Amino acid sequence: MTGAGAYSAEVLRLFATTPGAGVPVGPDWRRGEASEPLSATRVEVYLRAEAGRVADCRYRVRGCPHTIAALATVAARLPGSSLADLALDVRALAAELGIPPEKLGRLFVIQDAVRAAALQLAPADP
Amino acid sequence: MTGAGAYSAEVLRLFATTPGAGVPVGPDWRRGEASEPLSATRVEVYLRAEAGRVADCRYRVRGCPHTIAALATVAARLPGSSLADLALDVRALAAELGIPPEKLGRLFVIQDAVRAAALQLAPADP
Amino acid sequence: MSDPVIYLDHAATAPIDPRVRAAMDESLAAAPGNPSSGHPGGRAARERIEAARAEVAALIGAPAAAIVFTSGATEADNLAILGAARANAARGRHLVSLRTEHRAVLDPLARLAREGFRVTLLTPAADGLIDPAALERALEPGTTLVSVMLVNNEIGVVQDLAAIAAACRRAGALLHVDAAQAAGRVPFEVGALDADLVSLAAHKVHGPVGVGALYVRRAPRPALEPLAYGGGQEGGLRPGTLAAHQIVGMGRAYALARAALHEEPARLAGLRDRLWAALAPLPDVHLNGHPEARAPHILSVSFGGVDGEALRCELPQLAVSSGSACASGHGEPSYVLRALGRDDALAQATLRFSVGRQTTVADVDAAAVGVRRALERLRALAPA
Amino acid sequence: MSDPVIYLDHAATAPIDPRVRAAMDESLAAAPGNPSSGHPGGRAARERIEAARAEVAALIGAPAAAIVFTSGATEADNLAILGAARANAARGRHLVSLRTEHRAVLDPLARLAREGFRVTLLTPAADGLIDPAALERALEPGTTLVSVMLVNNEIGVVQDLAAIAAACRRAGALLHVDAAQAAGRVPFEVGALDADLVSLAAHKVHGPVGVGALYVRRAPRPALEPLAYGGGQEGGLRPGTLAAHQIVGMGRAYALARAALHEEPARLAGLRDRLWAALAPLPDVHLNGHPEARAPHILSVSFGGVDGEALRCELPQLAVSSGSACASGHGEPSYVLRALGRDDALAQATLRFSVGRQTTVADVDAAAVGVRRALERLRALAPA
Ligand SMILES: Cc1ncc(COP(=O)(O)O)c(C=O)c1O
Ligand SMILES: Cc1ncc(COP(=O)(O)O)c(C=O)c1O
Repeated sequence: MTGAGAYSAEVLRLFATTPGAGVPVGPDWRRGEASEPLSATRVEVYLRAEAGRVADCRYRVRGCPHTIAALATVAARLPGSSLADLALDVRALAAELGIPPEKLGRLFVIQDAVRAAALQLAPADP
Repeated sequence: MTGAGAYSAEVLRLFATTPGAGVPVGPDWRRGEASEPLSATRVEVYLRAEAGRVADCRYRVRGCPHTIAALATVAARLPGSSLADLALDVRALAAELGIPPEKLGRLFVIQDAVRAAALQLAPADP
Repeated sequence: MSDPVIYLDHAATAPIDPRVRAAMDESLAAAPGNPSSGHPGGRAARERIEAARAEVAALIGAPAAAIVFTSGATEADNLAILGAARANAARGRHLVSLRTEHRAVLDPLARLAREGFRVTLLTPAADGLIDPAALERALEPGTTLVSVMLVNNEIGVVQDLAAIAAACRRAGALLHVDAAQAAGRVPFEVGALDADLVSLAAHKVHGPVGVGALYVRRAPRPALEPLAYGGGQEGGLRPGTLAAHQIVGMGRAYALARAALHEEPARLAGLRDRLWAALAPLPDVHLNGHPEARAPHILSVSFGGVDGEALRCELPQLAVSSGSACASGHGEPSYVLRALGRDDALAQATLRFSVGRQTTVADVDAAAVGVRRALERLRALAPA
Repeated sequence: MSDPVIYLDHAATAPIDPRVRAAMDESLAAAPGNPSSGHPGGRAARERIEAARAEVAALIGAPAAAIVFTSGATEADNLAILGAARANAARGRHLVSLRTEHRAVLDPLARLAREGFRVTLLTPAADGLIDPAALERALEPGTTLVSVMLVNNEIGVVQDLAAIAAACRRAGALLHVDAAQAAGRVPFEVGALDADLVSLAAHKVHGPVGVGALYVRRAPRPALEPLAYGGGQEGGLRPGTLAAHQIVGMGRAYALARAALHEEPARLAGLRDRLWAALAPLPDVHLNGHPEARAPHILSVSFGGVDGEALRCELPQLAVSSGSACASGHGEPSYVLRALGRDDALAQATLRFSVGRQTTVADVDAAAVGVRRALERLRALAPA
């Protein structure tokens, strides 16, 4: 029964604007997805790489405002990261956006989707 | 905790004016009294007789407004009654003044005091 | 949130009617007096309370003496259920109710189960209605109490209480009816309902929160154990200084509801139907509960393909309830919708729209537009 | 009764303060919302409730989280006594209290006695005070709960709760304190009081009837069984939609009482003493309760040689309570006064004068004149 009031202004802004959302077109993009059935959360991540680093990120998502805001944040920050080292600091992200501990699982869904996409770009360890 | 509102207008009038109350002076008066310890009700009745009938009645009372009103009513009505037949109709009086059944005992205190005074006037059956 | 809020959450609490508010304020401003006191202020408070009792009773066709004031429907439900079960424990220890009842019914039943009672909770059909024959089959010689709500607070379905009451009579079981959502919305009389105990709330029908009542049949009078003791008010069933202004508020709210009982429910049903007519054509939209046997003020709709929380967050101008949980995260999909077989994702993406006295056609039209836009945006954002 | 009424019955209910009334009306007029709802109206109601909780807590030096809102002191007393006794029944089944407690304490204790608990009711001294050593002697290894009120509602005596609390600690018993008459009249802090459970009422200190609170110590937290179930409000201890306007009223009343806590009790004590000074010289007039250990707002006086009902009837312009019964006749002399050894006749002819915020010197002077005249007339009417 909780509405917008339980979210921070930043979460609301990201939820309302969803920067980076959408399905990219072009041959270089790779797609990863993950989901969590209980909350019916579904995350789809598209990555493009240049020189072993993330060059760009797009996404689609069905999830709660926290999940959407977290994903938008991740998408904005990923460019520049090394494909070989794509660990998200899920707890830091939760703290930053005021995401309650009960929802940490949804951030791991984001992480899984990002990893799945990254795997397509850097198929195996050298 | 009940105040004046539980009494009828007639009871309140009699309580406020207590017609006939007081201690009479004169040699012909006879006194009777009765009491009821639980409610600390005390009734003192003074009667004067002429030709075997009540000529006049006075009283003093410590009791609730219902008792006081009933006694004032009795005092006003007694004159003219035959000393030989002084039965009060306690139930009719209670109904007339709206006295609750729980208080009937107090009306019998009045009856007892009247009888005690009457006994002094007409000491024994012939 | 700078837009004016469209309040479609009357089933949670209906805004107090200004006339009720005025009556309460007048009562608060009156000469002081504890209704148990004998002086004029006390007597006046008692008179106001008795006038309100008569008004509450009138709405449901009950004698005034059958109305016991409580602090709300929750307390009325508890007094009925804990009270009747415990007082009749020597006769039997089996209780029957539905999985779709309000927590104020289910939780005291769960408590009684811990006290050694046997509780049978029946699952209604997917449309929310219990088959009276199925209920009758659940009754046993030791069944002392059956509790079935008249109007379900989440989906608005109206149970067939005449048939249920008849079954209870045949089995010798008491019948408790939670009518918190029904009073003033669905005309009913306790005589025809043939219930022994009926719970009422003031604030669901534009009265104040914090006051309700339990109707207790006079003859035969069900044995009831009070929840609390002291003071002797309300025939010993409900102690504590009576809150005259609250009771006056309930009385006024019920009087207003009664005065409007022949037009207002139809008007509310019209608003509800108009809203549904606007939503039904959208893709993947599902009405919850029986399409006809329903109270006029509640419309519960599940939306496929979107997250419920995101949907509500996308509709900040819309004050509605959801079949589900909240940003705090420990919400679970509504147990009512799950009992009716809705899957978790749909149950979680459910909105309960509930209309009331101030609701206008413009309100429901704006709500429909808002929901349509929200669905479009969120579905566009979601993976295919 | 055409004379203006002199209201000296604040211990029965204290007229609502206009500022409290305004705050309640404002809350009622606010955007609607069930405090459990997530939309802005619901959140605003929740915020108002939490602000009020902090104000109630502040008056008694408690953390806000220790306050559980109830429908009044009666419910708080029942929740404390039934709740603590039942929840701790495995540890022991012996309870201790006083014969002079309020019915909202004695009646739940009587109920527990019927459930198999052993209840020891101690008789205070004739001045109304219990000797803490006598209380300590009554405690046994199986004593789980002691209930002693801070201020007696009939005679105003203030018990030595520090010593009583110490005795409870030594015996490992929980201490419940009914502070319905104390809050806002006698400064106290729950920390110093060292009580586990404290009952509070709003309407005794110019707040609304129908709302109260139970302070529940946080650490160690006493085990409590709720009276009712469902909804989960108030930490599961007290279910039901929270009545924001009522709670706001209580919060405001407690805030006002706190703001005045350093002058108002002294002013009230001055009025009480002035009244007593006017009555004491009259013949056969008896102060009830200890002459010093007393709350500032209550003065209980027994009048010899008159009937109590007649005395009150003679004083229609005076709104007071009596230690006794009523025109309906089934009244009995106050059990409190009888426990203290007053004979029936005196107990029956007792007036409880209780002053409050609006009471003036002129009020108590007029009351004293009225009483003197009434005594004169009734005594003149009585047999010698
Ligand atoms: C069907 C039903 N029963 C009981 C209640 C409880 O009402 P309250 O919380 O006001 O006591 C409600 C409302 O929440 C309800 O809808
Ligand atoms: C000491 C005491 N306890 C409890 C109560 C009960 O308060 P309420 O009837 O408002 O619940 C009162 C007032 O009547 C009281 O004076």
